[in-house]
Amino acid sequence: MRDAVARFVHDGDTVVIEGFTHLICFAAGHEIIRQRRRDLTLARLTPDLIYDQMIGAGCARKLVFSWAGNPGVGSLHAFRRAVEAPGTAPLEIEEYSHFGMVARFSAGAARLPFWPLRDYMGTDLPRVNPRISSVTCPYTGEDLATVPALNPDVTIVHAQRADADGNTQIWGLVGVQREAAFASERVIVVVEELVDERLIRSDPNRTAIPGMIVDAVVVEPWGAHPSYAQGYYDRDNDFYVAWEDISRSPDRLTRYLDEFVYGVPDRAAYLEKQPHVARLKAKERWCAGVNYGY
Amino acid sequence: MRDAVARFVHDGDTVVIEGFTHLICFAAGHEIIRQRRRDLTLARLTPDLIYDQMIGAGCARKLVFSWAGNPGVGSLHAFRRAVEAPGTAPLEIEEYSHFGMVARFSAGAARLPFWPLRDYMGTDLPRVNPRISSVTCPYTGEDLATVPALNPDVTIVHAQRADADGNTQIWGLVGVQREAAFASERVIVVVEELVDERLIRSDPNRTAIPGMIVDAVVVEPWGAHPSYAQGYYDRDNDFYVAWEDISRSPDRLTRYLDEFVYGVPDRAAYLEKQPHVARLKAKERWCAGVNYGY
Amino acid sequence: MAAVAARELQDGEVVFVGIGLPNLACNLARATHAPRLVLLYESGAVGAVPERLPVSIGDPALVTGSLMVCGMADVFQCILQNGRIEVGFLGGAQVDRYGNINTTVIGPYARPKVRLPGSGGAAEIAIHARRTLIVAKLGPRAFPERVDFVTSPGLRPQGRLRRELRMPGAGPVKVITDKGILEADDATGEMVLAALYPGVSMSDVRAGVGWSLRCRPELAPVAPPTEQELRLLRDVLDPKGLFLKQ
Amino acid sequence: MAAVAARELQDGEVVFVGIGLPNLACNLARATHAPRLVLLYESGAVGAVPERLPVSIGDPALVTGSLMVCGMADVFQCILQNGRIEVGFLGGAQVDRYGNINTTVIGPYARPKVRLPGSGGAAEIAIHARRTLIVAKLGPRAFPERVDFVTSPGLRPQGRLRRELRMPGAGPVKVITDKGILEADDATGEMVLAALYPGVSMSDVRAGVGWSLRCRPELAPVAPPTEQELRLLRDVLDPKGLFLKQ
Repeated sequence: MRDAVARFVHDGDTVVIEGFTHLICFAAGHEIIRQRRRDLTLARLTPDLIYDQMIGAGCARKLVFSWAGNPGVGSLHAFRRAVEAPGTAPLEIEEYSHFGMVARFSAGAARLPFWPLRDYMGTDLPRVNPRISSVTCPYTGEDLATVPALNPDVTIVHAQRADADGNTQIWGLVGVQREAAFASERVIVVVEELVDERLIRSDPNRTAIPGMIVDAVVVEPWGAHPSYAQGYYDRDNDFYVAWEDISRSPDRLTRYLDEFVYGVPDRAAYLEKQPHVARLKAKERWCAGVNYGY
Repeated sequence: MRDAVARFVHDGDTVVIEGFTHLICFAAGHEIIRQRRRDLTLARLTPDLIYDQMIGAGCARKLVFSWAGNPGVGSLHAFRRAVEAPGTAPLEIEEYSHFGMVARFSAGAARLPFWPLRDYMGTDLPRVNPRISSVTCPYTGEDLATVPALNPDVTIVHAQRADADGNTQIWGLVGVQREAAFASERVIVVVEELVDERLIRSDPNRTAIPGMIVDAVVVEPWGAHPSYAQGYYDRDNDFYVAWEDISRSPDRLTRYLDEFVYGVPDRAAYLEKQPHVARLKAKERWCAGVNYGY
Repeated sequence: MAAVAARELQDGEVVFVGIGLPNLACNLARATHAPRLVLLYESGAVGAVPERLPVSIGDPALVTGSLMVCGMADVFQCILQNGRIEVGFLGGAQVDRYGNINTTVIGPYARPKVRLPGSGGAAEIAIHARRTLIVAKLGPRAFPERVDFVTSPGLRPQGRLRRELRMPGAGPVKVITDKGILEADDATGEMVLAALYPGVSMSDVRAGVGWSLRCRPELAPVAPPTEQELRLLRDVLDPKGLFLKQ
Repeated sequence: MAAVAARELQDGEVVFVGIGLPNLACNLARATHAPRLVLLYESGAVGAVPERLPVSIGDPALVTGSLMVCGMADVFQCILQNGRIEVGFLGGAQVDRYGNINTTVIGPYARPKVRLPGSGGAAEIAIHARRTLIVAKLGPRAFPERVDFVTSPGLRPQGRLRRELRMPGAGPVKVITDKGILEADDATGEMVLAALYPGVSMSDVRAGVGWSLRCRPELAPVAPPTEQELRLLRDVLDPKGLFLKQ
């Protein structure tokens, strides 16, 4: 992870760590904080705790998003402080709805400059975000909303498994990980398990991201904690609840980062400090395979 | 199948039987021929033998397509006759490239009136198909090609398995079946196996088409023959080769239809007449399952 | 509120579910009169049958045993924009006279007093779902005459008809509150009081609404939650009271 | 032709493969100098390792054991239009002086003498692949000065530079024929003779080209197929001679 971040994540980059609740790569976010990257444009549908931590750590210049809350709990207070009292640590924001962000990644993945969608009529969002525009259909003459493509410098995708070439398989919620990866100039895949190419090849319909677009594969078990990995471990909801309190106070946030991010060299050390996460290990609910013969 | 076609396929409809080489529902095509549907607009990337048969049987008024050949073998002669010597049985054509057809289904599935793509520069296709148009990007000012949405009246999708509500799972080549189904007003799913809802629910990432968009589920083992179903049976290449000769002669084509389509009441009878297809039964190449636990 | 919201759902409908009370309402409806309700979450889980109370719309319990998991591009393009969602649930910090919802910001956008999470999928649900149900507790701050920011458009966005703005869905047909039910007036698009919960007076409701609330000529009675509904909610669906306390 | 085409492929490249000779060439390259060549078929199979000679680009043998199977929307949007294809193979009934290809129609479009299959994915491969290789047998009808219909644009489509038309790929850099290799002239975009197979004379080639073919000042030698290449092609890759006979 250290090498992948050192090599592929630079100051000033547009960085995407995607994953909708599921498979959010906290391990990568922490490494970016540890390497003290600055002036990043952070883009994600739901900034979640990981971007709140990165904002709190001073990595971010700008946030591109569609829903900035602590899912099921409350607020992201580092984000709120930066927006509500911008004197201390100004944070530029660029705001869409989920559909708009999904469309931005879809356009990026297809290398089109824009994406059309039926959205935003009657909302105030285009008023505060001039990048939401419109286009006239050449067939019907009707106006459709548009959003511009989002092509990140680097996208980090957490997944259950990949082979050494980065052929990556994901199940459970898939969010916009595939679109974000295809839209990106560089892609880092972080996996729970590195597997033999033969396992990937035994079920090719399960592959979400082909190795041809992947620049680095990092093996980091439990790398999504306190987010989760279907089939591997559950979400650490207690930590999401605790974040409400930690993030409310800049001091407590700093102490958290000192202890769990700056204070550890890597993910293994982070996990050693909290053996109780073992309780989150997933139960077994295996599906059957299918026949690829002919 | 008889009821599903009687109820959901009408004279004059735009009909899509999709499947790229894989899972082409010949059973549905034959039933449409048997019920003597007329004036159909047939749309598909690759008309393949099934539309050649439907053209030969007089079902089609128009063909919308992107590659009209006998894959790996040669020509579709009923199609060629209708286009090269249109006096006898005129067939209107509307022609795209594969990307254009895929984009038309994508627009249809998203219920957008058009889809933008970087294509057709320097080709003669827009000259002969005025529906290929262009749009100006509101951000970059560049012109992009567009194709109009394709929203069929009815789409027929063959699949390995579905539950009684039409929740449908496909593996192997998936083509544009999902987009065509979502684009359609009505959807008929034809499956090799009807399975318990619990099997579908055991591996939800494998589901390609949700029951909420499906109007009828038909169980028709070997319903794709001479096309194939991964994990069930191989393509009957001998028949594809034989079609070159059958379709060359209107008489031979008529005799084929008389014997294998009009001459049988249903798919079971069609299969009884050719017991040798049993040789195509798939070998076993099962993949392992994955864990959906948490 | 959960029991009242559940009764609004018809068997077999496709519902875009939010977390919290909407989720409770949908699962209560599934357990009672609407066993074939299809629950769809913006995270991509379709036909979810959560074995525990999901704490977020991305909970793994929504995946295990669901009918389909698809990407979010499919959720928004092929399902929502495609017109397949019959009911959408929305809530918000502010709901106004015309059912506009604000989940973005209290105060000016550039200098917010309180920065809220933003739209998520709410803007497009409000536009595309065939009808939406708003669930919110009454209060003069929560129900101002005009919201500070229109995140999710209601019945007269920017003073115009939804049809003129080419919005496919009918918009918020009802607001289910903790004291009664508001309904959209067909002619004006204004939210008017349509039903009171047992033991609630009209002035209780008016005290929680920041505009001069009109009433239907006859208020419909609302039956209190049944024994079965209460048992399911308290013992089965939310035994820890995570969302019922709201 | 298959052996010569195989030598054009570099290890690790991503190749958009067509059926027939291109497929043979790619699998020959994989079996010899380019084991990490990634074969991609428009049907959606990525990293295919067919255990038998596929008879179509939708053959099940391309799926079993492949690295990924994706939908065709992904193939064309996220892979081809995304700029990920390094080499595309094209063939056609007619190839002209500037590498334009016709697979649509001989004669006028509305009244065809011969109706050919049409583009399939060829138009977009010709536009997007970083470079394309054309494989075709020489003959005056197959190599006219101008094709009857431009299905897949070459180096001077409609008399303009590819760059002016905003075409991302370099277009057809080589035409591999049964007698020699034509290459695109950098300055004019015209196909010129660059190499002759052993035992073939310049006039043999000129007889199979419908325009006055120019030559490079020095023709490169083409080594005949090696024993290993022939053995692989005849015994392993196409033992029934399905495509080699062409």
